[in-house]
Amino acid sequence: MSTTDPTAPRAGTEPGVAPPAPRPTARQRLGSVAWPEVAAPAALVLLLVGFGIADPGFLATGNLGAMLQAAAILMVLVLGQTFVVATAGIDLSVASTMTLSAIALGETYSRTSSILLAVVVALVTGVAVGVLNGLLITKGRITDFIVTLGMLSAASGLALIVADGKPTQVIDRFLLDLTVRGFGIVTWAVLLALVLTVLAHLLLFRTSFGTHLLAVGGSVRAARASGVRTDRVKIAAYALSGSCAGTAAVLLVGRVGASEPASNTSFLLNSVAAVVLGGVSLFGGRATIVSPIAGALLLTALVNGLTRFGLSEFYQPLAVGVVVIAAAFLARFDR
Amino acid sequence: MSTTDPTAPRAGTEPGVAPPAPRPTARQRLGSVAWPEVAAPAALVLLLVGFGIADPGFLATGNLGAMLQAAAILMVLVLGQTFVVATAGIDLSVASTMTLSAIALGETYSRTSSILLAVVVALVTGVAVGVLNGLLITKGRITDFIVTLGMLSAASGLALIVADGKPTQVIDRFLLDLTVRGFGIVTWAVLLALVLTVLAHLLLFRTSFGTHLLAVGGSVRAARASGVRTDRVKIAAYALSGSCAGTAAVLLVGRVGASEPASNTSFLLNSVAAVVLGGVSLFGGRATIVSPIAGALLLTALVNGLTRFGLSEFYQPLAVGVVVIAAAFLARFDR
Amino acid sequence: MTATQHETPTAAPEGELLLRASGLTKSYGQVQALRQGDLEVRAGRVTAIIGDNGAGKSTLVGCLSGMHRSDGGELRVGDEQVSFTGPQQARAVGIETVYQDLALVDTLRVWQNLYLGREDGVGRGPLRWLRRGAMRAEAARMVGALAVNVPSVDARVNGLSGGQRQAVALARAAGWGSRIVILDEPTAALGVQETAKVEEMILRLRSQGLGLVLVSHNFDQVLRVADDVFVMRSGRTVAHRATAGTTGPDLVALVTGATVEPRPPAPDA
Amino acid sequence: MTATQHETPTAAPEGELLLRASGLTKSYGQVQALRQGDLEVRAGRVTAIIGDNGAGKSTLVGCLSGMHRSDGGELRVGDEQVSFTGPQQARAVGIETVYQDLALVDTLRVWQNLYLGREDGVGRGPLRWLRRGAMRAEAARMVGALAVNVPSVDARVNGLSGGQRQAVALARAAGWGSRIVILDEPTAALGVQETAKVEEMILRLRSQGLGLVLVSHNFDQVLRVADDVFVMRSGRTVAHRATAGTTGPDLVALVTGATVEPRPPAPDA
Amino acid sequence: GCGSSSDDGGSGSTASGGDTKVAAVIKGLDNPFFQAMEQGIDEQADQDGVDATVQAAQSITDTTGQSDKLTALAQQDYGCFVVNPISGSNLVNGLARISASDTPVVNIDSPVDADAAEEAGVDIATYIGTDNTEAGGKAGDEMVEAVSSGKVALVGGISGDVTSNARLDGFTQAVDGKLDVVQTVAADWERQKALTAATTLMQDNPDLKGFFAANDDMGLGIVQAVKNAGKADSITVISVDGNKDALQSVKDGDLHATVAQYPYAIGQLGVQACEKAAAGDDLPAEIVSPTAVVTSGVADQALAKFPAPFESFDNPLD
Ligand SMILES: Nc1ncnc2c1ncn2[C@@H]1O[C@H](COP(=O)(O)OP(=O)(O)OP(=O)(O)O)[C@@H](O)[C@H]1O
Ligand SMILES: Nc1ncnc2c1ncn2[C@@H]1O[C@H](COP(=O)(O)OP(=O)(O)OP(=O)(O)O)[C@@H](O)[C@H]1O
Ligand SMILES: O[C@@H]1[C@H](O)[C@H](O)CO[C@H]1O
Ligand SMILES: [Mg+2]
Ligand SMILES: [Mg+2]
Repeated sequence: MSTTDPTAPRAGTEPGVAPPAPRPTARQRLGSVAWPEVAAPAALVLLLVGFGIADPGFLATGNLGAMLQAAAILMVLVLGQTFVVATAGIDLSVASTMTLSAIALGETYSRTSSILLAVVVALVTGVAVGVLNGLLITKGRITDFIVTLGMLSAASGLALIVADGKPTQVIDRFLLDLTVRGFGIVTWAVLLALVLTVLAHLLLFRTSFGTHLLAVGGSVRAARASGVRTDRVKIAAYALSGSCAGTAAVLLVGRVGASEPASNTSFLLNSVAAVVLGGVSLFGGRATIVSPIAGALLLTALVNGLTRFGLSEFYQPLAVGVVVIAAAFLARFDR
Repeated sequence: MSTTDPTAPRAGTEPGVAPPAPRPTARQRLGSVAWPEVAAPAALVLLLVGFGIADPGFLATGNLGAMLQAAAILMVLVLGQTFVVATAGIDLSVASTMTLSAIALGETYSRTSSILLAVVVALVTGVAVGVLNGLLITKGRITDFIVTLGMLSAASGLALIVADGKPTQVIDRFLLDLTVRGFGIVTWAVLLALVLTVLAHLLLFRTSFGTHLLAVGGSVRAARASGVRTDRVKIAAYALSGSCAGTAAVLLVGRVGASEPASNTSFLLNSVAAVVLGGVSLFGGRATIVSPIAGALLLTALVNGLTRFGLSEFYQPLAVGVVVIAAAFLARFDR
Repeated sequence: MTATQHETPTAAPEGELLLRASGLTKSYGQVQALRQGDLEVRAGRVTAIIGDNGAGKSTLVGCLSGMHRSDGGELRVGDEQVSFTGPQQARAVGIETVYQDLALVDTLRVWQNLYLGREDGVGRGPLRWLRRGAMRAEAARMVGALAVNVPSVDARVNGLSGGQRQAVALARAAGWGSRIVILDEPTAALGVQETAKVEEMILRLRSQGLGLVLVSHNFDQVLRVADDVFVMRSGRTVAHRATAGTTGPDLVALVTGATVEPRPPAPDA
Repeated sequence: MTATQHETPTAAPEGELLLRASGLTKSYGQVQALRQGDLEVRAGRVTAIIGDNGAGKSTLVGCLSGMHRSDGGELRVGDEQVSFTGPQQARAVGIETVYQDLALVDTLRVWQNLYLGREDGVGRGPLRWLRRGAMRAEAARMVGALAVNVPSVDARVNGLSGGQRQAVALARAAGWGSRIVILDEPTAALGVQETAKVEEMILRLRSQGLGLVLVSHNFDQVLRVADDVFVMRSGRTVAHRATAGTTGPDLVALVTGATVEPRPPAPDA
Repeated sequence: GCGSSSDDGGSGSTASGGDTKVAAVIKGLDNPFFQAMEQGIDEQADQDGVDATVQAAQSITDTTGQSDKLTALAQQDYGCFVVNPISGSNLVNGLARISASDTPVVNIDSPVDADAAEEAGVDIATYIGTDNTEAGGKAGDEMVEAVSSGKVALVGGISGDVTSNARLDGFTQAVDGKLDVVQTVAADWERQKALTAATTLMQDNPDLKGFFAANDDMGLGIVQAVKNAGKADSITVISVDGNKDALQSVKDGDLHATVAQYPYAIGQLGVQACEKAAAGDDLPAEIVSPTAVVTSGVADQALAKFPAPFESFDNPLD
């Protein structure tokens, strides 16, 4: 890398005083982009072009809007999952937490008719579940896998209990508008997902919290030795994931017009798949935000395209499985 | 540990010639049993006693038989999952593979009416999926998590395609008898699960393959340096998991009298939960067979007991989640 | 934080007592790793700790650096008695440590490692906005101040050689206005040239008035670099010597216990 | 396999050439780690490899032990030209290696580590039935033969000290009728007593007629223990010396390149 | 024109039914009920020479996935949509856009929630389906007739599923005061889970007289459990759907009865309604598709006619 930088000291000269570091050049930055992180965006572009040639309507603004709309919930969940995976953890409870938050929203709304309060309760519920996950993992010293697996079950059980097993209609202009109105094909929901994506990117790369998150994922010991409060950082990552689940719940209720205690397992698997397709190492320490989001869009566009082609629904899980493995093959880690 | 052994050299004496090693005494063996590995059996006993006191019918032979019967499929799947987790991998495709194998059985049976052939095809299907997983992981150098996640989707898609989405009745005396006849409460299916458990235990602890499996889980590098063919061992572990899925498929079809392209997600989550409850480290290298089996029985007995108590179905996922986390808390890893 | 602060460690008069540990104890579950940890660190001097594997050297170091919480004993830094609950607190009083395993985050860049845990940013708390340009420039200066050859502060640590990593860890420890720098076996895995360079750095820091602690199995190195040496055996500090007038065989005898030593360390030579 | 076989390594007449590597090359992607690896190993002699960090020592060792597949060059063991595709093959011709990181499986017991990859069992193939009693007894004898103090062959390796682990790795390498034992920095992390014990073991193996290869940064140790020394620089073997008559400063000069050396190694001193 | 479905030529309602393209979005895909529904749609479309595309959700809980599929199809030039929504409102957003472009929507099987539809401006041309509460009630009546008194247990689909709840409610109302409902469990529409649950319930209640299952798949699992327990003579099992396997089981005397809902007919009617709607014809607001209790006496007939209804009914669309 550095050898392309003319101002860097030549290897071998010694004892070389390191020069004042220049801002990295565009070429340097490009050179340091790792292939795993480009695989998902590249595959997404390939897919869009391929489907677009086969079926020009696929790229019509209307359909692009439909895809973005379909992707919004997954995008928000993927942001949270990315934070957790960056710390070398995993959140298997994202989808259940979303369900629980949706129920919290529905119950609050049906009792108070205040959509604002209902949204707040949904978000608080998500954060609370996330914090509980984080506490069990750090203070309880139980592996993330089993904590969030247990929470997957517990949260969906709680959702059933609170909802008494029944869906609640949430017919509210504000919520419905979220997923319908906006700026052309960019509905409010999509806009929210995009804004959160930008914020997540800035959080990860421009704040000290982001650096600490990556440090914890890279090496808990080293991070701790450097004065990072590793437990807090982990808890924060799960809390972020929980808040993303809460936000996704708001979009979900807006989209389906009701809060339902049914589990949304496919969101879990898709969120993990998108993160891994996005080249985020499951071993932690290396992450981007853009690539997992591209992974989420890839999965969504794939199903949209297959649906448009009228491919029997039976072939869709097969196609998704093959694409996930193929994309991971492109993005496979060096280690 | 060794300090309780009077024949071991005292620490500090040097240069001490190690004595001819005696067979470990019973006390030594007991002392070397790690707590994580005892947690699941202990929790199982507690649960049986607790439920038994509250509801004596719970421990009646009839109900014990029903529980064993209900647990048989999960037990077989758990054996495969244990092998994979012992190598520090994970098989997220077990349940889908079982579904695909069941469909393969049903289709073969409905075309040839040969139950023998159908069972063979089911087993071969399971092994084939396992080997494919193993090859993608080792030769394709893709993480196990993503390979088996993709396979989860692909195998269930394939099952749908092959079955054309429809269940097939498989009314065969032999298969039906598996889950009904046998020795009292121990039906043939249960007996098979128990025999496989014993075989798995012997395979893991009494053959060189078992040692190699644990070595690969402990350290791939060290195992390779010691001349272990690590890729082959990993592939074999996934193949074993696949063959367990195939065997479980036979029991499943026998149990419900039909092959169905249903997704069976709960078998996946339960198999992982049982393995982790059984104190098998997700980091690999340490495993037992008995404890994960106890974990599987624990999960089954829990649902049986809750159903008998007439606890609302809504409370069951919550109870399962809480028990999983609580048991993991008892069994939490030292590292 | 300004650039100048990093470059000028608070100089103390040579020989001033910076830290004194007495009777520190520490157990890991059943294992009593540290039974009686004594140490003195003085400004402008290199204090070595020697002892066989498992003697408790790294455990003692861990108690000083805040990584471990000692079970008992007394630790004074300057005039104050302290008790650390984490590495941040040790850092706050000017104690920096280069751990045996370096404790660098492989996946982060050099400048990120140098600033880890004390990022320079606008605002407060975990959400403060990183001043990346300033940090990169300053990081280059910190690394440069030790006259070591690190390719670029933008390189990820996992791309560096053993010697280069050691240099980054040292630059981090030295560059923060620290008063005491602890090094746990810094040259165990290094070649001749790299070792020489690290020893050079140690002496440079000493000349800046810092107190240095050096854990090492290499007695030649200890005699070459250190001013004082503390000897540990089975969790106890069993001897304290000035290196002047001490020979390699003396150290071997002390470490293996061939000579009986009065336990309370002799006053500063 | 019988117990006696393990204890009697195939003795070769002292000085007989056991292994010769010439011009080995090896790249990791872009990095050419080994450009010209030359080495000779003789029976009853200790051959040292020295060189700075990144000089290619471990890469050369990897090519000899079958861990790496060399890209080019020639490797002869005895009279045969060989080309290894894995560690099993190197073992099969009698080359055993103690890696820099020891390559022990922490979660397995001592006897399992000693037998890993060549378990003694009834039957054939991966399903052969372990003769655990026999292996445990024999393992105790293998460890005992090196006169090292390992608590019990039933202990898990993660419970052992650094020196004890080194002993297990050495016992494994020595106990298999091997002709050549390669040790990559075996004492880097060890204390004085442990180091002395490892050196003792090396000399004992030498006296049994084995050929030993010792990679070390400790030149005193090299001069103390080795008979021959090969010097590596930037992936090349740049010198070959007998230790007799060579001094520490000579080695430093060779390693740092202060002296220019004729490249093709001089014939055996 | 952003956001409207007319972007790539979805020019909505063409006049003649003949060249109308019909898109159908139905529920789960791993259930024979929907297989029969799909078959009905395809065969009716073939017969009438219209072009029909059927898409289904990935599972019976995949509310958003189903909605995504509808939205994807809404971007293409279909002249009419047939929908069988997973929940009352999950398709409302997509349907709102379709209604906005004046493309007719026919609702089959599970109803779109009326309030949600009105709020979003969704215009449903007609609803074709069965009353699930009534279907449960018919099962309840049959159960009372078969066992007259004693304990029965109920096995529902996924906890909280509307269809399941309606059937269980209907059953409970019908047997109220006559039979003793000891317990209700959820078996997620799965055969294996129903079998396990039924086994446990029989252990706990040795004097159980009957099981009602919310669909045939679960009913067949329970039949298996009853046979395993050797209680085929003393326990009566009734379920809902009228799938082929279930009819066969009734014929064999294993399953006591199934309340056939004729998904095939529902699918056919959906396509017919679509053609009429696209042609601008008026449609009744609601078309009740036939249901029938199939017991062993009529199982042969029902099997012979499968998937079509075995009793003739008045098709208001013919
Ligand atoms: N995390 C731990 N858990 C349990 N025991 C430990 C732990 N860390 C160290 N020990 C034990 O404490 C004792 C002292 O260890 P320590 O690491 O302080 O020794 P050391 O003098 O640094 O040795 P070395 O020269 O090998 O680095 C040893 O017996 C060691 O096995
Ligand atoms: N797996 C690898 N991938 C890429 N480069 C490697 C790898 N292993 C070693 N290298 C590089 O190859 C070169 C030689 O490394 P090697 O480990 O052989 O050196 P060494 O002489 O053993 O050094 P040391 O004394 O530090 O152990 C170094 O530049 C190193 O960075
Ligand atoms: O109506 C259908 C069928 O009865 C099916 O068996 C399950 O889902 C319901 O909605
Ligand atoms: Mg140490
Ligand atoms: Mg090396």
